[in-house]
Amino acid sequence: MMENSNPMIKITNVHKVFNKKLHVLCGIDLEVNSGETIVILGPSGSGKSTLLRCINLLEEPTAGSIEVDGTIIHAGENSKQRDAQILDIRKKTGMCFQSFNLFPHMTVLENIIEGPVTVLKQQKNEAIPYAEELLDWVGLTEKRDEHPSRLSGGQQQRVAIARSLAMKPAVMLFDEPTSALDPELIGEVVDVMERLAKEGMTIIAVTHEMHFARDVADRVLIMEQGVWLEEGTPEQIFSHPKHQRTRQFLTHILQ
Amino acid sequence: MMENSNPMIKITNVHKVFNKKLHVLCGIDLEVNSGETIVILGPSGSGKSTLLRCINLLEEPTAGSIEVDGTIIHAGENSKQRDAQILDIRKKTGMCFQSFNLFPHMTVLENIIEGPVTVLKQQKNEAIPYAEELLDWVGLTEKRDEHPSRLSGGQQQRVAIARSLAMKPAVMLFDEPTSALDPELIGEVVDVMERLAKEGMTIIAVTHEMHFARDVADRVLIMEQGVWLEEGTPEQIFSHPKHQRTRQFLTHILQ
Amino acid sequence: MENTTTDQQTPIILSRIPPEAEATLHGIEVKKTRYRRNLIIAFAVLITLMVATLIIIGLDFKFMIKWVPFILTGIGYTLLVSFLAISLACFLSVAGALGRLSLNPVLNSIATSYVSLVRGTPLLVQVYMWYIALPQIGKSLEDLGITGVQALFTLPAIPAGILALGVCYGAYMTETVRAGIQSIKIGQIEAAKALGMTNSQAMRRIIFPQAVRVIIPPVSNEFIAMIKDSSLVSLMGVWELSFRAIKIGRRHFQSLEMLIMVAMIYWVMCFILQLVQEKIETHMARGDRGTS
Amino acid sequence: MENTTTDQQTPIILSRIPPEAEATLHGIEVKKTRYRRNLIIAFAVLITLMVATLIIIGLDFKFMIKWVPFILTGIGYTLLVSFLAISLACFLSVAGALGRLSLNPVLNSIATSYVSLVRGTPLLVQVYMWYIALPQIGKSLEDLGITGVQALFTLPAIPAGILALGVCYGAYMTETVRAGIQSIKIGQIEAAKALGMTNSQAMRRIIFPQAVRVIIPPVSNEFIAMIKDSSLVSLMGVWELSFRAIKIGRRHFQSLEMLIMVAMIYWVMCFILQLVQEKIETHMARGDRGTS
Amino acid sequence: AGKSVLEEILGANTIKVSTDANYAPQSFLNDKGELEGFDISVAKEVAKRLGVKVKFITPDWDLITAGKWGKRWDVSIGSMTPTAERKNALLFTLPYYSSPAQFAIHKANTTIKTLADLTGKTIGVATETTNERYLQKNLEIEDVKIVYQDWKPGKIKTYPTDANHIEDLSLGDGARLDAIFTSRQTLAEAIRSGCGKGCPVKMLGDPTYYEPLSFALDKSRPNSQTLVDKLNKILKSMYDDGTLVKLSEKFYHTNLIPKL
Ligand SMILES: Nc1ncnc2c1ncn2[C@@H]1O[C@H](COP(=O)(O)OP(=O)(O)OP(=O)(O)O)[C@@H](O)[C@H]1O
Ligand SMILES: Nc1ncnc2c1ncn2[C@@H]1O[C@H](COP(=O)(O)OP(=O)(O)OP(=O)(O)O)[C@@H](O)[C@H]1O
Ligand SMILES: [Mg+2]
Ligand SMILES: [Mg+2]
Repeated sequence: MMENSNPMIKITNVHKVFNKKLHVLCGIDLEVNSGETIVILGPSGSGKSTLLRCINLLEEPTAGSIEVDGTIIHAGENSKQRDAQILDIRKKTGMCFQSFNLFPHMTVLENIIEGPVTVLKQQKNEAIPYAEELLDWVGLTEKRDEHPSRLSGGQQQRVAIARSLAMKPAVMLFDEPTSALDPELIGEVVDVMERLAKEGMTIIAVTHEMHFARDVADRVLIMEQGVWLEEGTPEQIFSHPKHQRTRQFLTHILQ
Repeated sequence: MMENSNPMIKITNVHKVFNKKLHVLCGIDLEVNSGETIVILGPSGSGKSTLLRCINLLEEPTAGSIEVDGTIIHAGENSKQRDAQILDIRKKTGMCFQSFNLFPHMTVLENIIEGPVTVLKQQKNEAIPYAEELLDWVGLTEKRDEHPSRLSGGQQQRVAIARSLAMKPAVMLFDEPTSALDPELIGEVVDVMERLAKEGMTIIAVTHEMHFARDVADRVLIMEQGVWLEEGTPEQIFSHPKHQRTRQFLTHILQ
Repeated sequence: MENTTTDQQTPIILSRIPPEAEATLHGIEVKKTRYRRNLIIAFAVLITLMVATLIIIGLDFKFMIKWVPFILTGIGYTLLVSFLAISLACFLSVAGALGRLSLNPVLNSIATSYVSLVRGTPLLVQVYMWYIALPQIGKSLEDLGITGVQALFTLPAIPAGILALGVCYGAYMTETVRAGIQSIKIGQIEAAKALGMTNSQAMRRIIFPQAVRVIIPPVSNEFIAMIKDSSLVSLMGVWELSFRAIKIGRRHFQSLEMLIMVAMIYWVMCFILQLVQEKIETHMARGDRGTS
Repeated sequence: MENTTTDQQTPIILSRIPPEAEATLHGIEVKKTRYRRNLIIAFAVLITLMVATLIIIGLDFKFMIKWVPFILTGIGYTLLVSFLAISLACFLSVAGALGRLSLNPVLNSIATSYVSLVRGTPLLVQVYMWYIALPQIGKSLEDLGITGVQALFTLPAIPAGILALGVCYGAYMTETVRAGIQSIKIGQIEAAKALGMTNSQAMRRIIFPQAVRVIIPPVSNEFIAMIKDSSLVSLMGVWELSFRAIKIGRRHFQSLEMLIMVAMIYWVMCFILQLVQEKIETHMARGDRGTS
Repeated sequence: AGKSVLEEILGANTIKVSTDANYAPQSFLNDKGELEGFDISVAKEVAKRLGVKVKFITPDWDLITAGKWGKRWDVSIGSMTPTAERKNALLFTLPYYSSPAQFAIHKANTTIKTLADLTGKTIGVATETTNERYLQKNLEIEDVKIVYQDWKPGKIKTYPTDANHIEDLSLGDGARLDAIFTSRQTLAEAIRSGCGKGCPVKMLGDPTYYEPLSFALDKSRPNSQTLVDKLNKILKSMYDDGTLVKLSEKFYHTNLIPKL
């Protein structure tokens, strides 16, 4: 596997302990290069979401360091610029949640320009053209002035992606973006993710969508009990898994 | 297809109109023989849940009649025994919901004996042995005294099935029993459903679990916009669908 | 059954509602109308009974009607005090809720003490504190050499009443606002943070606008309650509704009549406010569904 | 990174927490302890300030202390009235909520009128109605030939107070209970119905036991509020806390001292009740997670 | 049903007397927390002469003024002035004493020396008392000639009860009030033992009028007249044997009992 002197994301020996006892991440390392698409698989409770949330510091890692696009945060450090650094990393990372989490009191367009206007201090009329471009890109131009509650789950997730992209992030994180969706709506969201990957976005996705993992991902990692069980190209993982447990897990998932 | 003089369930020309306008079921007919396993497929919003809910009269049909195991209810009729008849049909039909709907304030065992004790007026100590048998059958003997919130989704759904079975129903209805479950937990629920079918229960299931539809069902029906689009054996439906729309829909579902 | 609809090529078009179904739908409509009619009859009977009771008690209606205009003159004070007090309470409750949720020990303890003290003592006592105790504090400060404080602290009755009511309701509403803020799903806060918002940006832009919808119904309940509690300023001699009613009642030894009258006035006010409240709530609910 | 853990054969065993992590965890602990300490300091400063204020006002503490035992004697009445009234209110609120949710027009309109009337009129007026108006109704009935009614309807002060408070709080709590019942997810009712339960079985066995958990916190808030409102029975000459404090205050023209004292007594009572309430709530929350 | 109130009292062997225990020295809680005062003693004496026990009921003044007492209490012995309006609802006995109405100012005040100096000042008074009606030049008491003052106060501030305005004046001269107007014996009690070490107020000028005070009965309760007659007879005997004067001296330190 590629060693890179300047990866987009560099996670070093990250531990996460909840409530003083629950050891969820046990020394995770991960490097992701610019433009790479990573898929993380693993049984429920293995710590996939926790890892994603550590990357944009929604959870503070208990030990280790996180580096995103040159900004580095060490666990347990108490420097003055730390808060600013955290915000900086968050601006550079877009995140899509399983439950979309659109802002229900705003229209679709307002959701998308919220980040640029409030966080990046852009003027509304500066922010709107790009927001419209993104809406067009996710295919929801005609929903511009609807409230999220009037959209289907798939449409909501696409708006959520556009909302993240409006911040022009360096990295996109997806945490099971399709698992709250009806089977027929999954396709439209995976499609958007695929186009995003093709356009060169750096992506880390936790998803059980086999099509995405097999055909779009550059690398697949399997997590179990807070450690990497196995990693490799989709070909390696799905066709020649090294581990007995990987094989077990995959048969589970692929029915 | 088999014509039977005395089917377990006989639905005749059922219509359901919501809010005076929304015509969700448009003249549905269905006969199910004792011991038959039926799977209903169809796009979101086509009326599958509404049909199941009409069968045990959680929704009152607007027109048509429902007959379950000899008890018949005609829409719009206002007879004196109607309420008793409705309760009668409900006692004869077990229903499993997508969201389990276990009673959170009761233990697993209390959930299961609730129906026999409250509805069938059995003594607690009469009801407990059978409840324990059922718990054993769904493989959850050791969870007997837990509260539902301590169980995984799959375990909850299995308890819900046991709860329905405790009423010794003639028919079991399943409304997407696995769609709220993590992929790894689906198997354990489908397994229970399969054993139930094997043991001769009459089953109507709305489910996207292809394995169940293909290998367990006796018949598969496709619903669209409140009417049957197509029906047949799994073999017919999955391998030689007659309708263009059926084919479209199935490719969607099977990725 | 196999051929029921499979030959139908366009099942997308909604089939027309069949006659049997029409009959059932009509039956439902008839039942609804009958229910509404019965409800109205029941209400009418109840109101008649109530009026009959008032007559049976032997109330002096002539006396009551004679004094209506005099008492209604006090409604201005009642509304003025209630309105200003609820405004103050809104302000204090937001500050209080932020304090209660704050990680700063000073703000947190101030907010907590405020809520505990005010909620734990009768409003009556608080009215006295603002009216009688505050000037005494002013006097003591003056004795310590700070001139002009006593005059400042010797509040007239109406400002003292507004402060007393506002501060008291602010404490109760603090808990409402806090609950409203906490009712916003954690996912919303995480989404805001993931965009890079600071805590205060997330509070202002995302949490608070959503919490307001949760808060408005209980707050309008509080306002309705305050209309009635504002009668406490009569203790300080403000000639509002209750004061006038009690005064006339005392003079003629017909307090019961006057109190029933003033109760009816309050009831009508509350009733109107409740209608307004329902309007606001349905309006907001509509916004929720996004049809703007 | 590729070989970090793939050679680890038993990832199921929780690895030990590494030293760096220990340090971070320790740091979090230290912060928490420091925060708690600061909070205690802040509270201590606040309490000192409050006491200082009371001293500055020039309160006559000797006078206050002298009368403490006499006033505390009234606590029995306060608790008796509050406790019986809240019991009545609980009963009425359950009946009221069922009425409000009922499809029977008579029950529904009675419950609706009850809530509207009682919530729309001041508690004070209701006290008058029970104390003064009810005997009048008795008298009128007696005039109509039903003997013995007047004596029956001429309630002593304490029963009248309990009725007034219980009926009033019952109306407010009706809405709480109704909200609690409506908060139970529709799925629960459907599951109960699917088992073949009648509406009343579903209500008794499934909905109500769950609603109770939602209802208990607001109801205990109401109880705390009632402790304070029970002072209204002093109007009818029940020698409870406020009655004693007010009379002594007036007699010596030192109302402020007496009011502050009685406020402190109420506050302590409320504080204790709040602690009890929190205990109950955490206890219930534990049950929720199923660790019984 | 035809029993007179007097017969009912004798039958029950108890007379129920309402009194508002808010007014020292008429009716108040003493240092033992028991009811005491001029009204209380008079009531006890009346009961003794009726040959029945006395039961005191201590409702708030506003409940007493609600009228419609029914059988809650038989008579109010609470220093009530028989004004014209009250006579519509109540029956009054003969007066049992008379009370002087008195202005007072803050102790520290040196500028107000006569009643006329109160021109334009803020005066505190309890609502719906004869004192308030007097200031409004709207007081009517049968058999009493009222002479109004020829100066005008600036602002009349009404309070729920007397104790409120006395406490308010005690805050300081001119803080909220310049003067107050109430009964002389209430003022005397405040100056003697109020506000910890005596309220800082002083009386101003002479009493402006004397008001008679009577027992009151509910007019709407049938067959009350015999009780009124009986009470009048008892009052006369208490006048005659000096009991009232003795009680007046005990509680008011002066004789407020008029010649019949
Ligand atoms: N805030 C928290 N406090 C305590 N424990 C937590 C917290 N968040 C997660 N956990 C625990 O950490 C473990 C890992 O959770 P995580 O959500 O990362 O798993 P996951 O791999 O994403 O699983 P899933 O596929 O179910 O989403 C679980 O045991 C979970 O209960
Ligand atoms: N109680 C109701 N009131 C009004 N409309 C309803 C109600 N229940 C269902 N509907 C409407 O009826 C239509 C069919 O709903 P139904 O739940 O039966 O579909 P479904 O086939 O089960 O879909 P899904 O796969 O999403 O569960 C939908 O348009 C839905 O909005
Ligand atoms: Mg997860
Ligand atoms: Mg459905």
